[in-house]
Amino acid sequence: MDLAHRKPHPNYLAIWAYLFVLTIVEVAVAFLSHLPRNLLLLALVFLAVWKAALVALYFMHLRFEGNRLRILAAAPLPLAFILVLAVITEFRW
Amino acid sequence: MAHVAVMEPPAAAERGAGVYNEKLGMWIFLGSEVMFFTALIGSYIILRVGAPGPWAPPGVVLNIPVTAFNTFLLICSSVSMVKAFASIVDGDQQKLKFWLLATILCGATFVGIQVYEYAHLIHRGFLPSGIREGSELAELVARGTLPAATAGIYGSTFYTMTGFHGFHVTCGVICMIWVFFKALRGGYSATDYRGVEVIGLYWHFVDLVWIILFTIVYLV
Amino acid sequence: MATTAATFDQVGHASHVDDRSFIRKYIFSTDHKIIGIQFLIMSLLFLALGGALAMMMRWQLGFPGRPLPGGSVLPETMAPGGVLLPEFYNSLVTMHGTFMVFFAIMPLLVGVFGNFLIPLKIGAPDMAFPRLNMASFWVAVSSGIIMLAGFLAEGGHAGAGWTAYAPLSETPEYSGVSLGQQLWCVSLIVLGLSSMLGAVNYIATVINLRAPGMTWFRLPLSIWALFITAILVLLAIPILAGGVIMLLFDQTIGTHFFQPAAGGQVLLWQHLFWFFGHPEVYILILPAMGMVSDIIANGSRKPIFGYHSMVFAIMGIGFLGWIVWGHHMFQSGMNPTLGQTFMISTLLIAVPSAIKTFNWLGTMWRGNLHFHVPMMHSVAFVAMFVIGGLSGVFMATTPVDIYIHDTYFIVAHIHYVLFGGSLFALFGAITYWYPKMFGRMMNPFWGKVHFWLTFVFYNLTFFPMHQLGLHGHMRRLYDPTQYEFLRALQPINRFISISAFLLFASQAIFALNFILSWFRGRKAEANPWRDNTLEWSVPSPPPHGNFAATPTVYRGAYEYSVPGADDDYLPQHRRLPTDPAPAPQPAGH
Amino acid sequence: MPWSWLLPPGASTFAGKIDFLYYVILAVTGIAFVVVEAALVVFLVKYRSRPGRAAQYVHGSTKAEIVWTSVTAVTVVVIGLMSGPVWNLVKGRHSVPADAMPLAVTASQFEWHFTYPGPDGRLGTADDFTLRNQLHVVVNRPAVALLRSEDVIHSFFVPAWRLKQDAVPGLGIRVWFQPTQVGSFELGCAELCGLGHYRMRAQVTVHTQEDYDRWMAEQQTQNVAMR
Ligand code: HEA
Ligand code: HEA
Ligand code: CUA
Ligand SMILES: [Cu+2]
Repeated sequence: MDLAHRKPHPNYLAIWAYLFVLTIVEVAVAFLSHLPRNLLLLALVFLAVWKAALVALYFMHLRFEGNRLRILAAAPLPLAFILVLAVITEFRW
Repeated sequence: MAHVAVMEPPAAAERGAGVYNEKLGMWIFLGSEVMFFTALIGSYIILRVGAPGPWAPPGVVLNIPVTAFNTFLLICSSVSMVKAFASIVDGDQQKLKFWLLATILCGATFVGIQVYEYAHLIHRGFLPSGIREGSELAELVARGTLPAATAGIYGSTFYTMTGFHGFHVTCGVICMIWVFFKALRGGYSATDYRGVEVIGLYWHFVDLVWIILFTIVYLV
Repeated sequence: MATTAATFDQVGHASHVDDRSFIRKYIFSTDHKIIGIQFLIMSLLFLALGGALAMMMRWQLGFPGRPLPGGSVLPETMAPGGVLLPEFYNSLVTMHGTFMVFFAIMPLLVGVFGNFLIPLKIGAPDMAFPRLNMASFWVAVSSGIIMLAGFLAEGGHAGAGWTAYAPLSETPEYSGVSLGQQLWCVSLIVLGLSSMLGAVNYIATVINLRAPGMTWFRLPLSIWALFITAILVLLAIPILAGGVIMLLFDQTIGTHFFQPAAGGQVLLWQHLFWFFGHPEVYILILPAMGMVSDIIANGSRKPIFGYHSMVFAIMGIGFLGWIVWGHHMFQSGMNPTLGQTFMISTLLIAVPSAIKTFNWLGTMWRGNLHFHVPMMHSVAFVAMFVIGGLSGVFMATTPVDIYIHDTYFIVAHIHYVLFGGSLFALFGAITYWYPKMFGRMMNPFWGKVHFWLTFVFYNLTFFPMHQLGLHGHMRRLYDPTQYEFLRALQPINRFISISAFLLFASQAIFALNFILSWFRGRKAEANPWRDNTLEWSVPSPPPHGNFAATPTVYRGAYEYSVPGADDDYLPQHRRLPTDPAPAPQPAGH
Repeated sequence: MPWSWLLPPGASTFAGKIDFLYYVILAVTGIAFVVVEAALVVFLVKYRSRPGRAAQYVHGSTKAEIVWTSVTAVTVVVIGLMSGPVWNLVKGRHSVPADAMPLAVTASQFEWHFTYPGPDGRLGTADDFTLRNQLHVVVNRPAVALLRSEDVIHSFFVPAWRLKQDAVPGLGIRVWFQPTQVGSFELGCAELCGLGHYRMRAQVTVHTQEDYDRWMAEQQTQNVAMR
C-alpha cells in the first residue's frame, strides 16, 4: 500500500454479490438437492471455504499483501487441522 | 585485522513484515482467535463424529430462513466495512462516517436477531443442556424426529459456538462505535487510517467465522 | 512498504525527560522494564507459595498421618488437628502444579524476561503496545487473586490435579469440590487473556522494532527463544481457554461436553488439554534455553557454538511440540495406532534437544570459563536438563510408559526439566540481569552458597523419585503406606521429604540476597559481565525510553575473544573502522 | 534394593519384553548421560579461566553438527522400531488371544468390581458372579478384561504384570494379560479419582488351574447358598 501510487480499489460490490449468490446456492444445495450425504457434506464445506476465502482475500486484502503477512495469517491453520484430524481417528480410521 | 565474521556489512534494516504495528498486532491476534475457534468448532466436529447416535437433521430445531437472513446481514456489514476503509483511504470523511454507521447498524441488528433467536429456541425447549421436558421440542423427541441421544451435546455445542461468535460481534460493534465517534471528530485521514483498517480486519474475521458456522451448524 | 511503516511509526523517539507521577511510573506503568519487575515480584511470591504447598505435601508423604508441625493453624476443613485430609492433599497437589506452572515459571520466563529483555536487546525504546503490556500485567494479577480466592471456597480448592481431568474435575458429586474448581477455571481464562496480550506484543515488537542492523540472524538466542515461545503462547493458550470454558460451562450452565451419559466425550478434554499442554511445557523451557545460551557464551568468553543450528533447533522444538501431545495419553484408552505415531514424533524431539545440548558443550569447549553465579546455574541447567530429557525418552517409548505412566518416574521427570531446567536457568538469569533491573549487583558469595545448597538438596530430593517410580509408586497418592509393596519404599519417601525441607530452607538465602541487594548491593556499572548485547550499552538501570539514540548494530551477539580486538568482547553496537557507515535513518526517527 | 535402577521382578508374559526395552533405553540413555556429563566436567576443569588463558574464536563446526544430529536421530528411530511391536502386543486392538478368559472389570469410587464368567467360561450368562476388590486368575492362561468405569477415570495398574490401562467412563476398553507366576499381587488405581484414590486397592491372586477350579467351585456353592 504505497501512498504515492495507489492502486484502484477492487470492486467490493461485485464480491458482495458473489458472496450473496454463493449463500443462496448453499442453502439450495442443503435443502433442495438430493445428493448422497457424503457428497452433500463435501459440497457444503467447499462452498463455505470458498466464501471464507473471498472474505480473506478481498475484504481482508490478503490478495494485496506481502508474502510474510500471508504466511503469518495461514500459519495456525495446519495446527487446527492436525488437532481435529488426529482426534477424529479415535472414532473413524 | 579482524575475522571475516566481524566485517560483515550492516545488513540493510530488514525490519518488519512491511506493515505498521497495529495492523501487524491485529493479524497476530487473529491467529490466536483462529485457535480459539478451533477449540470450539473442532470440539463440535469431534463430538459430532463420535456421537452415540444420529444428529438432529438441519432445520428441525434451528430456524434456517432467519439465520440465512442474518448471514446476509453480516455479509452486507463486511461490504460496508470495506467501503468505509476504501473511503478513508481516498480521504472521503463523509462516506467513511456513512459506511461505518451502516456497519454498526448491520452488526447490531445481527446481534438483536440472534438474541431473538435464542429466546425463541429456549421458549421452544432447546437449552444448552438439551431438550426441556414437556416443551414443544420434547414432543418431537417423543415422536422420534429429534434424536434423544445427541440432543444434549447438540445444545451444548450450538450455544457455545454461536454464543462466543455473538460475543465477538458484540465486542466488534462496541469497538466500531468508538471508531465511529473518532471518525466524527475527524480522527482519520488518507495518511492515517489505522483504526479503521484494524477494526475492519477484526470485523471481516468475525464474518468469516460466521460463514463457516452457518454451514456446519445450520446446514449440515 | 517502507513509507507506510515510517508514516505511522510513533515509537522510535529518543528518551526524554521523565516527568511521570509515582503511580504512572511504578504502579500503572507502561515502561516494559517496570512491568517486567512487577511480574518478577508477583511470580516470585507465587513461587514461594508453590514451594510452601510442596512442603506440606512432602510432610504427609514422608510422615503419613502425623500432624503437620504448625498445621493446627489450618482450618478443620483442611487439616483437623494438623493432620492433612485426603481431599486437602489433592488440592495441594493441584495448586502446587497450577501455581508453579501458570503463576511462577511461566510469568517468570515470559512475563519477566520477555518484557525486560526484548526491547532492550533489540534496541527498541519500548514494546510495540505499551498500554496492552500494562493491561497484561494487571489482568494476570486479577487472575492470581481469583486463583487464591479458591482456597476460601466452600468445598475446598480445585483438587483434580493441574491437568483437571474430566469428569472428576467437573462433577461435584464425584469430587466434593464445586466453587473451587469454577474459580480455577475462571482464573485460567483470565490468565489466558493476559498471556495472549503479552504474546501479541512480543511478536509484533520483535518483528517491527528491531534496531537498524539487527537482522534476524544477529538476534541473541534469548530473543529467538522468546519469540518462538510467544508464538507457542499465542496459539496454544486459546486452546486451553476454549477447553476450560467448556469445562466451566459443564459445571455451570449444564452443557455436556465431557459427560458420556449425555453424548459427550471424556477423552476430548485430555486432547484439548494436552494439545495446549505439550506446547506449554516447551513454553516453560525454550526461554530458559535461550537465556542459558547467552550466559554460557558470556561465561565461556567464546562465540556460541553453532548459532544457526541453535536457532533451527529452537524452531524444530517449537514445531514438533505441536504433534506430540498424545504421549500424555498413551494409557488413556486412546486409539493405540495413534499412540504409535505419537511415540515416533515424541522421540524425534530428542534430535533438536541433542543439537542444543551438544552446542552448549561446544561453546564451553576450549573456552575461558569464568564461574560467576549465573554461569554456575547455567552449567547446572545443562547437566540437569539432560537428565530430565533422557528420562523423557523412557516415557516416550510406549511399552515402557505402560509401566511408568502416572508414577513418581513422571514426577522426577517433571522436576528435572522444570526445576533442574527452567528454575536453575531462572536463578541464573535473575542474578545476571539483576544489575540491569535494579542497578545493583546481587551478592556473589551468598549466590554461590545458595547455588551449591540448592544443587545438592535438589538432587537429593528429586533423583530418588526415579527409584520410587521404577518400583511402581503412583502419583497423587495421599498415603503410600496403604499399599504393601510401597511400604518398603517409605524410607526413600522420608529421605526425600527431609531433603525437600532443606531445599526449601536453602531458598531463604536467595530470597534474602534478592531483597537485601535491592537496597544494599554493590552499585552496578553499565556492563558488569562484559557482555556484547545492547542492554549493556546503556546505564544500569536504563532510563525511560532505554536508548539515548537508536543504536545501530554491526554484528552478532556473541563476538567474544575476537582475535586482534583490544578486549575479549566486542559489543554489537561498536563500530569498527572497517565497518561501513550506518545507513541513513528514515525520517521520523 | 529399593534404591536401584533394576525393575522389581515381573510376572506376566510381556513383563520380560517391557523390562528388556527398559534396560535397552537405560543403557542408551546411560551412555548419553555419561558422555554429556563427563564432557561437561572435563571442560569445566580443563578450560577454567587461568591467567594467560584465551578462548578459541570458533563459531561452530558443520561436521560435528551432522554427527550428533544423525547419531541421535538413528538412535531414537531404532528405539522406536524396537518398541512398536511390543506396544502392539500389549495394547493393539487385534492382539487379544482368542482363547483368553473373559472378565468384566468395573471401577467406581473407590473400588474394583470383578465379574467372573463362572464355570461355563462365558460372560453374560446366569452363572456369572461379581467380587469386590478381588481378582482371581489362572497362571499361564491369557485373560481379557473389559474395563469400564461408573463415575470418573480410574486406572487399572498391576505393577508386577507391567500393565496399566485407564478405565474411562463411557468407553469399554479391552486389556489382556497372561500371568506367569502364582501368588498374591497388588492392584492399584493409578489415576487421580478423588479423595479415596490412595486406597483404591485390590488383591490379585494367581492360581494354578486346579487351584482355580477348586476356588471356582467354592464360589459356586457360596453363590448358591446366598441365593
Ligand atoms: C520443561 C518442561 C518439559 C520438557 C522440556 C519436557 C521434555 C520432554 N518430555 Fe516431558 N513432561 C513435562 C515437562 C517437560 N517435558 C511435564 C510437566 C510432564 C507431566 C505432566 C503431567 O502429567 O502432570 C511431562 C510428561 C511427559 C510424558 C508423559 C508421561 C506420562 O504421563 O506417562 C512424556 C512421554 O513421552 C514426556 C516426554 C518428554 C520428552 C521426550 C521430552 C524431550 O523434549 C526431551 C529431549 C531431551 C533429551 C533427550 C536430552 C538431550 C539429548 C541428548 C543428550 C542426546 C542423546 C539422546 C538420545 C540418544 C536419546 N514428558
Ligand atoms: C516449575 C515447577 C515446579 C517446581 C519448581 C516444583 C518444586 C517442588 N515440587 Fe513439584 N510439581 C510440579 C511442578 C513443580 N514442582 C508439577 C507440575 C507437579 C504435578 C502436579 C499434579 O500432579 O497435578 C508437581 C508435583 C509434585 C509432587 C507429586 C505430588 C503427587 O503426585 O502426589 C511432589 C512430591 O514430592 C512435588 C514436590 C516438589 C518439591 C519438594 C519442590 C521443591 O523444589 C520446592 C522448593 C521451593 C521453592 C522452589 C520455592 C523457592 C522460593 C523462592 C526462590 C522465592 C524467593 C522469594 C522471594 C525473593 C520473594 N511436586
Ligand atoms: Cu480410582 Cu484412583
Ligand atoms: Cu508432553
